[in-house]
Amino acid sequence: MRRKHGFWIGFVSVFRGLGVTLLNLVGRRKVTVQYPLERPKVSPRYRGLFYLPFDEEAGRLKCVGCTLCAQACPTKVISMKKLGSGKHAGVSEFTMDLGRCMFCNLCIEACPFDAIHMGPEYELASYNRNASVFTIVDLAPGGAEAVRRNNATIEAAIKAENETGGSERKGHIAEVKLVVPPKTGGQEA
Amino acid sequence: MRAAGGDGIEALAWQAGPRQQAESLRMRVSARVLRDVCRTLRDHPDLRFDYPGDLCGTDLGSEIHLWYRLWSHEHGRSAIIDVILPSSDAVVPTVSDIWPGYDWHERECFDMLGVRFEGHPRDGDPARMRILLPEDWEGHPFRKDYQPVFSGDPLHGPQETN
Amino acid sequence: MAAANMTAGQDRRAVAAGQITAGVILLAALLALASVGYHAVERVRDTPVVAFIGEHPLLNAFAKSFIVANFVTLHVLFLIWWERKFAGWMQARLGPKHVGWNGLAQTVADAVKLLLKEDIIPAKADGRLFVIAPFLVFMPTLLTFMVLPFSASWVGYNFGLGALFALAVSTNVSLGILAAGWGANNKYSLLGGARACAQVLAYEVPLAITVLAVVAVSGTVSLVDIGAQQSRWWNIVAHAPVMIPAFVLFLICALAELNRTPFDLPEAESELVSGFHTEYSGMRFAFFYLAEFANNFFMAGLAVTLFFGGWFGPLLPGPVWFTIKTVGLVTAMMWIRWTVPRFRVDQMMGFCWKVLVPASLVVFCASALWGMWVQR
Amino acid sequence: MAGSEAAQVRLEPDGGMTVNLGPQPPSTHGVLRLMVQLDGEYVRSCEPVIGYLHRGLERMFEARPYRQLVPFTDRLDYLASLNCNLAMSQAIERLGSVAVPERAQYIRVILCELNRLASHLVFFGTFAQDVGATTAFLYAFRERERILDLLEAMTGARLTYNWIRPGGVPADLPEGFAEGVLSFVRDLLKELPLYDRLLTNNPIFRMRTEGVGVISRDVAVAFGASGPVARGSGLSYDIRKTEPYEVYDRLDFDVPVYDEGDCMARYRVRMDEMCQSARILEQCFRDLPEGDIATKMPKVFRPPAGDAYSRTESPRGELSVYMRSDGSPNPQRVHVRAPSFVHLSMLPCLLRGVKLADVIAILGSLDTVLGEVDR
Repeated sequence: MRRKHGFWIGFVSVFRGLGVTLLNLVGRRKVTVQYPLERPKVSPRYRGLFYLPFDEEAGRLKCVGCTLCAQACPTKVISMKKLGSGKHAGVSEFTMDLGRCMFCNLCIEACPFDAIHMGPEYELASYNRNASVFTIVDLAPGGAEAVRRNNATIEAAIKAENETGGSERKGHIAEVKLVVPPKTGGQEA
Repeated sequence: MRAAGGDGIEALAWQAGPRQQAESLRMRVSARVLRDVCRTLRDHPDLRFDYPGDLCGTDLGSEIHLWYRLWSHEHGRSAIIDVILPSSDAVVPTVSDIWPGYDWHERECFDMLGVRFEGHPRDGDPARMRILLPEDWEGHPFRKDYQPVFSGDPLHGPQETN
Repeated sequence: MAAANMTAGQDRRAVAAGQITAGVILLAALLALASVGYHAVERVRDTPVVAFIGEHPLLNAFAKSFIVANFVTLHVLFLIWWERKFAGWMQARLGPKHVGWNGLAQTVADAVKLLLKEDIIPAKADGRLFVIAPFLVFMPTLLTFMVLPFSASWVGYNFGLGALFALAVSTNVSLGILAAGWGANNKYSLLGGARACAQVLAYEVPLAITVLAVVAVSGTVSLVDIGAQQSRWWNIVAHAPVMIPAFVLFLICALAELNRTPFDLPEAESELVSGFHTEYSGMRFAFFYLAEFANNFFMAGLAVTLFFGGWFGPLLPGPVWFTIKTVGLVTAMMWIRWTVPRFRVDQMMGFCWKVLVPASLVVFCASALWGMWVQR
Repeated sequence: MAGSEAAQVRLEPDGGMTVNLGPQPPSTHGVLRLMVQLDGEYVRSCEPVIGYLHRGLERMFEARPYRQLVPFTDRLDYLASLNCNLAMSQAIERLGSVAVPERAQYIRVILCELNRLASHLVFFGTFAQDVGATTAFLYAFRERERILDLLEAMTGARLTYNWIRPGGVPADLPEGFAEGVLSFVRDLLKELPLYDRLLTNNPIFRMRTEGVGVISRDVAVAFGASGPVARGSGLSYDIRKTEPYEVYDRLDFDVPVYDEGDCMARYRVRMDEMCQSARILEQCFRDLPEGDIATKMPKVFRPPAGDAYSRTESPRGELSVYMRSDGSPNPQRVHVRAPSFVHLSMLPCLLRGVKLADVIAILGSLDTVLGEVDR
């Protein structure tokens, strides 16, 4: 059973408590990070804003538009337009509606080509919901220029293949919209 | 045990739990004898399932499956009761007076599946029986045939806030 | 990562050391300035204009009120900053940092913000009471400062019954709080107001008895005289056997009078949102805040006068010493505030009537005997 | 004087007053609303109103394949989301009879115990805040910040980790993690006595918590209380001991039990549990075997029809997941038994006749998280 505390023990323990706060007042490092001025260093595994790695050697984004990430996504964040097919498949559009994203890492684990990553960028708040929709231009590290190079490389490769290869693989610049997030929520159904 | 439920007990078996867990008693009873069975389960010295673990209702289409799980602190084993009800007339006697802990579980079950718990302190007053949903909610959303009414797209609703 | 942290830590330590040095230099400069200012003021006192003001009853009253009102308002700006900074350091934080040197002007910015805010009066509130309540709280506070002796001559009104006057006036704060709690027509406010009223009235009893204990030892009710008696030894040293318990009781009652933790029940944040000033915003809220801190300073000042030798101290002039001691005592109250939890309402009342009142009576009797013995 | 021109606070005929605590007060730990009938400072009756955070998670589970369920569990008990991840993953594993590699089990235990520490630290801070001590809150959060940093290094997230998956864990421990955790544990064990000095022994804190909100052993059993609430009522019930999962049966730790059943007992159970969690962590790093960290799960996971039940000891109590499969890629029904839900249901009977200030203290001592209450 619990001991009933006496007056003096209680009296003294108040001062012991005061000692703890005094210790923290003078003896401890302050831990505040002055956020907008100082920036916290995030860990290498940090799950921040997505990016689509660019393959400098091949001159294109690594993404081949296989939609595995879109299928793995629990909240249907990802939609994309495939560009080309077979060996030279890529994406011309890749849109993520981060307003719904849970940053759960499932899309990244689903990707067999290591073509989608999460970076250290963590300031993702915006003043309206449209601003949380990130297109391929926002997600590719080089922006519009990278997307242009990506599209040019893939189109050139397909063209070259069409010229050399057989007739059965012709005309593969058709753009297919593969995954479209359902218009109404997708939360219930 | 059989004596308490009579012919209301449709199946009764000891099951080994997953891994090294203690064995559990699993039974299927009809709603008619549920209260008697529960009382026996709680009071019988060899059973003493005194801890209300969980209650989960599942809509199987034409039937609603209620799943009670109990635990005995004294013997360190659990019991599972399955009750099958017809969807159209889902009424089951309450056990919230046997284990007060089932009060809110039953309310939740009513809220989500529309199962009536006869004898529950709030039985017959749907507005007060509702627990998670607003009092004026219509329908029971965990029924498979429930059609959600969208008042607007929650994520793509009003866009401009500034 | 660890290495980065360490260098960051060293940087930070260097910065902190710099800040502390700067703070000490600034404080020294401030004290020097205050001393110089004191002597300047003392000299100005003798000029014919000031002498004329001093002799004219109306002008005299007006000038003194002006000085006191300004002092109360301005020192609170500093106290609030100090409280926030102190609490921050105690809680492993930095406290205000951005407006001015180490956030020194933060309170000014806040005050400006509060004054510019819309004056909201809830539709269902009792308009007149709601409007007047902050001033009802603030007025007694101002009045009490009139008798607070910053030195033998620096006192608004050298009143023979100073100690009693201060106690009598400061109790009226509860009237304003009750008006605020009732007038806002909010259940939290009502509860807060009721608690505040009960608490202030109850703790007034042991507080007054403890002050009487000092009076019994000193043999005078005038605050100036009580202060003047301590030119050699502070009361708490000279009459240690009775004055130390008296001071502890006084401190506890003062905390309760000031509605500060552990007695912050009237505005208990976790229970009553913010108690009697839940509905207040803008300027009126600022007045509550002002009154709270001004009261804090007054109570500490009273304690300094009663127990800690008033304005006496080496080197520096009297008013400066008085201010230093008072701020130190205010800091001690802040220290308590940020350490201990809050009482429950019945425990708070029980503590007052069952512990403090008997204890203060005992201390009072002991002081009376001690006083007789000392005088003999 | 007053009341002539304005309607004053409405009182009931007998002088009672209904106060709506919530859903956004500073102290109900989330969007809980308490309709409290007051008689002066005394509580006549109290009715908790929940559902403000109801997202229909259980229904959302039914519309998703098994592999996509775990991220949603982060949103159940958001102070200990790894423990929720674990409960869900275990249910899926039991449904499909998936074995988990031993190393993964150890890592899971490490993650769960770290999260338990973080959760209990939040409890310590908020409970202190509830009874009016402000500073303890920041000390607790300072320590918790280090756990979050560690978990961020491990999982990449700071609150919604989603790092325990059906089959194992998605990635191994990062470099320096073990040293980081062990040094943190050492520091925490040094810090805990200071907490005791600051708060536990404080006479005001003891007055506020001792004998307040007493739950007798019988009541705790009848309501199905679990976790620290049950253990504070003298019920030695810890699922890590009674039905050990993962590798808890191989670890040596005690279950702190206090008989008083009041707020102080629940508080002490949690404080003692922090020491036990520290012990568990040390043992885990000592015994951590080499090996795989996950069993490969099929792309489309179709468990056989049937049901499975996984019980885990979350920081709040018995968190268990009932899962029913009809053989399709999506579960037929997922039900989460949230300890906070059960504990909240005790509130009306606990709060009768206490004082208003005790309402907050009792609620704080139950340590409910509305994310899992409302689901």
